[in-house]
Amino acid sequence: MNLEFSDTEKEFQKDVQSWLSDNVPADIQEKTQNGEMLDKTLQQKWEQILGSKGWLATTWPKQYGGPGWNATQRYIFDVERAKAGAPGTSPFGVSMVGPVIFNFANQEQKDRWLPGIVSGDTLWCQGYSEPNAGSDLASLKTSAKKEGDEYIVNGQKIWTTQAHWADMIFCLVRTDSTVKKQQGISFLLIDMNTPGIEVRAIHSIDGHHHLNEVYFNDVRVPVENLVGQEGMGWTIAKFLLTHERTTIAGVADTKQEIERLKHALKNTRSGSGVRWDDPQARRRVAELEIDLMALEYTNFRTVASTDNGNPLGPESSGLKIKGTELQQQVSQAIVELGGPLSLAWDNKEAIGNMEFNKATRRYNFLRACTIYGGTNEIQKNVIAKMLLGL
Amino acid sequence: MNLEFSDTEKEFQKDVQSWLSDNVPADIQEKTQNGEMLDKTLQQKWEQILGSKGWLATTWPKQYGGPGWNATQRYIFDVERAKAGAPGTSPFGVSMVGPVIFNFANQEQKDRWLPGIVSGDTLWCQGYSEPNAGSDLASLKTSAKKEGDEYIVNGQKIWTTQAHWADMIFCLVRTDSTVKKQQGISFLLIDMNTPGIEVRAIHSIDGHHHLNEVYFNDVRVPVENLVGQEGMGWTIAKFLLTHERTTIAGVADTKQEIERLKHALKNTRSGSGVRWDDPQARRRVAELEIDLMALEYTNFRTVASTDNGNPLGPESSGLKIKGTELQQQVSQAIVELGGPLSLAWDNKEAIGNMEFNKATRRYNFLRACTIYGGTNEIQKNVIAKMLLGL
Amino acid sequence: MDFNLSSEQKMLGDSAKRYLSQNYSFDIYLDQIGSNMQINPERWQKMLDLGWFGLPFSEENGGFSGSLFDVSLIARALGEALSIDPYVDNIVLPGKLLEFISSPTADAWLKKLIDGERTFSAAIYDVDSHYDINHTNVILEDGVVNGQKSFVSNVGEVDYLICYAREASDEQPILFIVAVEEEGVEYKDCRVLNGSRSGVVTFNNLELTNDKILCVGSDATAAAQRAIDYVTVLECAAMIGAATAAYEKTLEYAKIRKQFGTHIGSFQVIQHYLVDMFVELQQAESMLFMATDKGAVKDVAESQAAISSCKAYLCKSVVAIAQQAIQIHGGIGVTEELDIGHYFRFITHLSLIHGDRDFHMSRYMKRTGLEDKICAVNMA
Amino acid sequence: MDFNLSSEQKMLGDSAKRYLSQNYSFDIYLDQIGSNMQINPERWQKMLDLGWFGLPFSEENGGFSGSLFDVSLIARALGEALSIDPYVDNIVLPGKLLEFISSPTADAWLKKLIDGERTFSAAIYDVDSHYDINHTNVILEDGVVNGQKSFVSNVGEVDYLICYAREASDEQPILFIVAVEEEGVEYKDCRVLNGSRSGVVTFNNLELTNDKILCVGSDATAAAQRAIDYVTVLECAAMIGAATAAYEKTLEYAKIRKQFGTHIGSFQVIQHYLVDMFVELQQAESMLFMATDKGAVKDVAESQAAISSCKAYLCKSVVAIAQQAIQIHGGIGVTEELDIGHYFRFITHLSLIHGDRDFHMSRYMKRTGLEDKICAVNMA
Repeated sequence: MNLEFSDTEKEFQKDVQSWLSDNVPADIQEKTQNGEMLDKTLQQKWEQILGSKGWLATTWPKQYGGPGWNATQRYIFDVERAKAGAPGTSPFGVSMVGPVIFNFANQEQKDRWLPGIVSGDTLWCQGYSEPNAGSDLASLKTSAKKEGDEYIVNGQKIWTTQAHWADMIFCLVRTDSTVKKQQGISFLLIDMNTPGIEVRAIHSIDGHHHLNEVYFNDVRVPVENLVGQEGMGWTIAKFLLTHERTTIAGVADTKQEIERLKHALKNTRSGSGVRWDDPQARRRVAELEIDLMALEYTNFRTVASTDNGNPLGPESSGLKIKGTELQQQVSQAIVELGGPLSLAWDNKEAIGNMEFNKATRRYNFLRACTIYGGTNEIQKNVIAKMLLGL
Repeated sequence: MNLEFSDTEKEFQKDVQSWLSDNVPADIQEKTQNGEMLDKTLQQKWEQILGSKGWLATTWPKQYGGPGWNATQRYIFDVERAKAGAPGTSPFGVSMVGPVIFNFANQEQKDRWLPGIVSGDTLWCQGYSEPNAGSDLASLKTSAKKEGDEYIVNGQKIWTTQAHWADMIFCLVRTDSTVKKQQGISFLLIDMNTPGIEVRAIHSIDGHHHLNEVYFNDVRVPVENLVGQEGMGWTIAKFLLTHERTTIAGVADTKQEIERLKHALKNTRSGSGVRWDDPQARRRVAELEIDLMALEYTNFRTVASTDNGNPLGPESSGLKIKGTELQQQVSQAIVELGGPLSLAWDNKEAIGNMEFNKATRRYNFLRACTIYGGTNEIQKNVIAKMLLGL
Repeated sequence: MDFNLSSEQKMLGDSAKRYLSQNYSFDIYLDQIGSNMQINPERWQKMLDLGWFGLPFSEENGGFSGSLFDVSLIARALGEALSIDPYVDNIVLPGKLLEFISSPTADAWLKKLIDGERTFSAAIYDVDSHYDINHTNVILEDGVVNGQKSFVSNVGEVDYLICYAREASDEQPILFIVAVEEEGVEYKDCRVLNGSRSGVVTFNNLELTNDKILCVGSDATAAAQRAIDYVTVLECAAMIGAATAAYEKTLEYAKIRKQFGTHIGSFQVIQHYLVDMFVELQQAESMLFMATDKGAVKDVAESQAAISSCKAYLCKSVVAIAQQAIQIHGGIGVTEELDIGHYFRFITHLSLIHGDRDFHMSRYMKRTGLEDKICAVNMA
Repeated sequence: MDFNLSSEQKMLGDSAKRYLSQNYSFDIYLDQIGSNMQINPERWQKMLDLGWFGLPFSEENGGFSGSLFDVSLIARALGEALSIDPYVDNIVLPGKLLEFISSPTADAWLKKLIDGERTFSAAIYDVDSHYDINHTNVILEDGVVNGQKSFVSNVGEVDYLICYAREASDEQPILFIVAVEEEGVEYKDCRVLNGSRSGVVTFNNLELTNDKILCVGSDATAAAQRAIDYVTVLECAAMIGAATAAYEKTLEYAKIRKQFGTHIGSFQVIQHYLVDMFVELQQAESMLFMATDKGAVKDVAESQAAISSCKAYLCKSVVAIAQQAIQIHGGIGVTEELDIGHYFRFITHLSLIHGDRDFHMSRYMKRTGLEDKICAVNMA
């Protein structure tokens, strides 16, 4: 047992800190620290800055343009990134379709798609869920019919985050409806500019536009955009679900949120004192800090076992559940401890304290985090079956 | 809406208070207030005192020896009884087999069994659960085979509270194994002194003997001890489950427990002050008080609708769930707020404070309250089906 | 005890529901939260016609002497319909302030309110009051008012403000009334969580003639406190109304939404979630009954303990119901196109005005002796 | 970082488990809780032979310089086996007291402890200390001690007590050692929650020669505090061990117990209960790893924050796991004949000694600046 960072890791940490302090644009930093959402321009600007440094596709092997970091380094980078007031990056290219491409695609496909992801130039989105296939993903109906050297895609995807920003979408489509439902699914890359694609906005309860419906009406996709073979879609989807992601627990950003809460409590006048004077508020902060510590050390275990080349231990199975619950709890605490200041919704100037003013949108947004990527209930079903043998 | 007690009810309350202050024996009061368990002699003594006053079978109609109280009066009595440091009464005769007898039995049976219950002279126990029929009661296997004018009973009951005290047991037995499992069940009254009955103690984790296994080995029961017809057992069991019981939430005793906790906090030295000085302790008391208030007013709604002759409203469905959860929470709070004083188990003299010393046994005992009478999980299944239509 | 509604109360509740089903809808709500207009003249007139403006006030003042429970039926129906028409904020709160001030001047203003002649908003809190109404830096000195009030409901749409301030000389609290259009009064506003608008009002050398001062000293504090306590119960009623709707819609959804080839309501975990919501809703409703009753008693400690215990309870349980309603809906629950997410915002909003859980827990403790110190010397 | 055990640590853990599986059982436990004998000579000797007595102590003192994590492996194995052999209470706690006093006299006593020549118990708390070790009314005045200590583990079976008291003259804390058989020492004991025995010791004009005084002043407090902090981590390890066993037994039971014609583990609600327990156990275990590491650092604020956060977390999560283990077992879970209920008592016991959740939450806050006041004057 050795729970300290090594000297090399501490050195790495300093390098990251120093680079971040020079390279996070002020406008991006300000919005992130206030808990505001970035628009496409700013989000992509930040990803391209990381891309040109070679720090965007942090999980990728060097041969594909990754920095060659281990899980500890990625964790350190993530914590420092959050501390520096820099936003997270979109997972769809870097964490999802990228690994699929370098694990399942042919050389031509790799050459064609990977560089745009590594540089941050190509934005991706994920076409999985459908109106009647949410938790029950395998029931999806969007069809891809082969005609010559094209697939003709018809159907509808929903909950497609950033579809309105994306250049490309990776889709699960049904290429064969005569076999068992999991077996007829394929994995297809589709250019969002192809005729027949329509994107309709869904507004989230934080008042922002993150999500979309994507309609496919006789959309013609070249067969060379199929990854792997027909029918391999479900295998690829499962691969992605178990693909190592040491940031799934959201430790870095939750840590930053708690710091933000403490900062807000200390800097918000209340009567003749400040909100920090309220002992119940501080006790609540303490409880969140300790809950975070449990999550953080569980995450460390996952990070360490990844770096030691071990398979993921059982401790990692609950990271998404506990991580999302804690994100919600922290966010709820900020809103509730802000009291009336948290009621603000679209004020330009601070009412009392901008951190509290902005907290409510995030609180609303985060109701989704126990739902997307497989609801926490589905996660529990899977753990019960896979790990507990029930 | 009128949430006050009427003048008549307040008058009644005074009468009850006055009678209790004269009639609760000191030894019983002391043990009850310390949270200690009564032995059979003391428990029966108290029930006989109530019996001779006519206040034991409080839910019964006057014609069978009940006091003719309405639900509000019963509620008032129960609160005052707990306040006076008097114990609750055993439910098996009064609340269970009694109503079964006066609803389903013939005149001869009524004449034979009811007087002993009303007076507190006959002690009953309940033979429902079996080793492989816990939550799934209908799977019970104990058989009663008719031979002439007797049933020959064979099998085993378990979790039989007070079987070691009881004169009589009422049993669900299988009289027909050829029909659907609910249909072959009958309701039989059995004298505990019949040869072939063996009672084995089960010790509970509070260190006391409440529960038993009861073995039946060719036990001969006269056919006149069958209530209703053969095969009516399941109907009778369901009748009992839905039988009005306005004390199921345990409000009166939980209220008293919270008072006991406050008393203990105020009277236990801690450093240079008392435990009451701890603001977290008082906040916890406040939370429990408010939770109790919600339960109490929900109970009032049930009491009032009973007295108005209405069927039980939906609000009553959760009384057992919330009531037992709160009993456990209050008990856990006492143990935890007592700190090291709650570790005591068999001390005769007080260590710091006897109320805290005795709290742990009750805490242990009360782990059972979300299990017996149908686990809270079963309760939720039933509500989901019956009330929510799921 | 009797928890049954009288026939008048049943009529009142039914008529409120009927009015809302005919005159309000989720589409109207969506328009309303997108606009700057919260006081819709047509619906305002209908509420006036229904007698709602007079209901909370005594007959001597031209009202209908409705009980707190009666008025709670309106608030509950509004909550159930997800209506943010500011009946509580712009009728009941300023009206109760005026009624509790209880002076000929205040009564005259109240009459205008009840008759719908003039509209009002209450300016009670400073930006740094948190929930302590006693704290204000709006100061009257030499006949001139300076300072800033925050959280003033729909200030851009009302004629008058009733404002809580204090005198420079002796720190005495005062309540004064002023026209929004008056010189020396400036405001800006923004949209808040439930979709309504909240203003920050700045007094910049506002000249205050004596006839504008409605009340001075502890009477002013008492009037403000009583008015806030009164509307706190109504907010609890609105929370229950909203939670009832959210629960029922979720139950309905669980019966029709299919996943894995079956209704999600057939999964045991979802069943237990729904039972928990249902049982919790019953408990919360019991607390509301308690608060509408005990919240109206004369004894201040008793009424405040009742109201605070109810609000504290609901801030936990009803908020949890709203969260669970979203979770069971899944993706659709976090979109603006479905009402469930809006019920969640509506409930969250109510949980944060006029005292949150911590504030009311603490006030409950103060009013019930749970803050009283023990004299250790007395111990054996 | 590396959470892997070294090969020595694996050996240590495995040997502890092997020893316990061969020498301890639920039946032995049941005998032990029914008897007055908690220190079983045969097992005591075996633990000595295994090197456990020396493990926590430095080589200079004749020990094996095991790390806090090493010792936690023993405590965890004991917890998993439901063993109440008082290794932590009667070896580690008094031993660490002596080691942290760090004087030739104390070292000499420690040697006797490590060699198994003499047995000890620590008398740290008064009946009204709650968890504040600084509070004591055991007073040394004119060479004579009077007063009463409580919660002294297995006092009836040990040779010596190490006692925390204070001097009458200058209120200075002291640690002294005294033979239980000495004149002026009386005790009575009772069974406590985990089945072991706890004593109340009364000093009645006990004459105390100077050689019995081990330590005076802030050093005495520091030694006592450090020893308690050390064993607090071991208790956390024992809680994790016990919770692991309770969880695993419950999972096993859910797979074989049939109701309604199927294993109860096939019900979704039971599945989610078990997943919650499992996930929570992983989190709690992570906190233990953290505390065994950070709890051993020099910086007192840092180590106490680490230890307190771990204990506070476990007092909530591990207790909940134990409660749920009973609930899933149903009736059989609340009987003395099955081990599940005993694991629950064992865990509850540990949650209440040397600081409960509130105590450790509060100490965590003190050590991490969450109690520091803000100077409002600094605000813009």
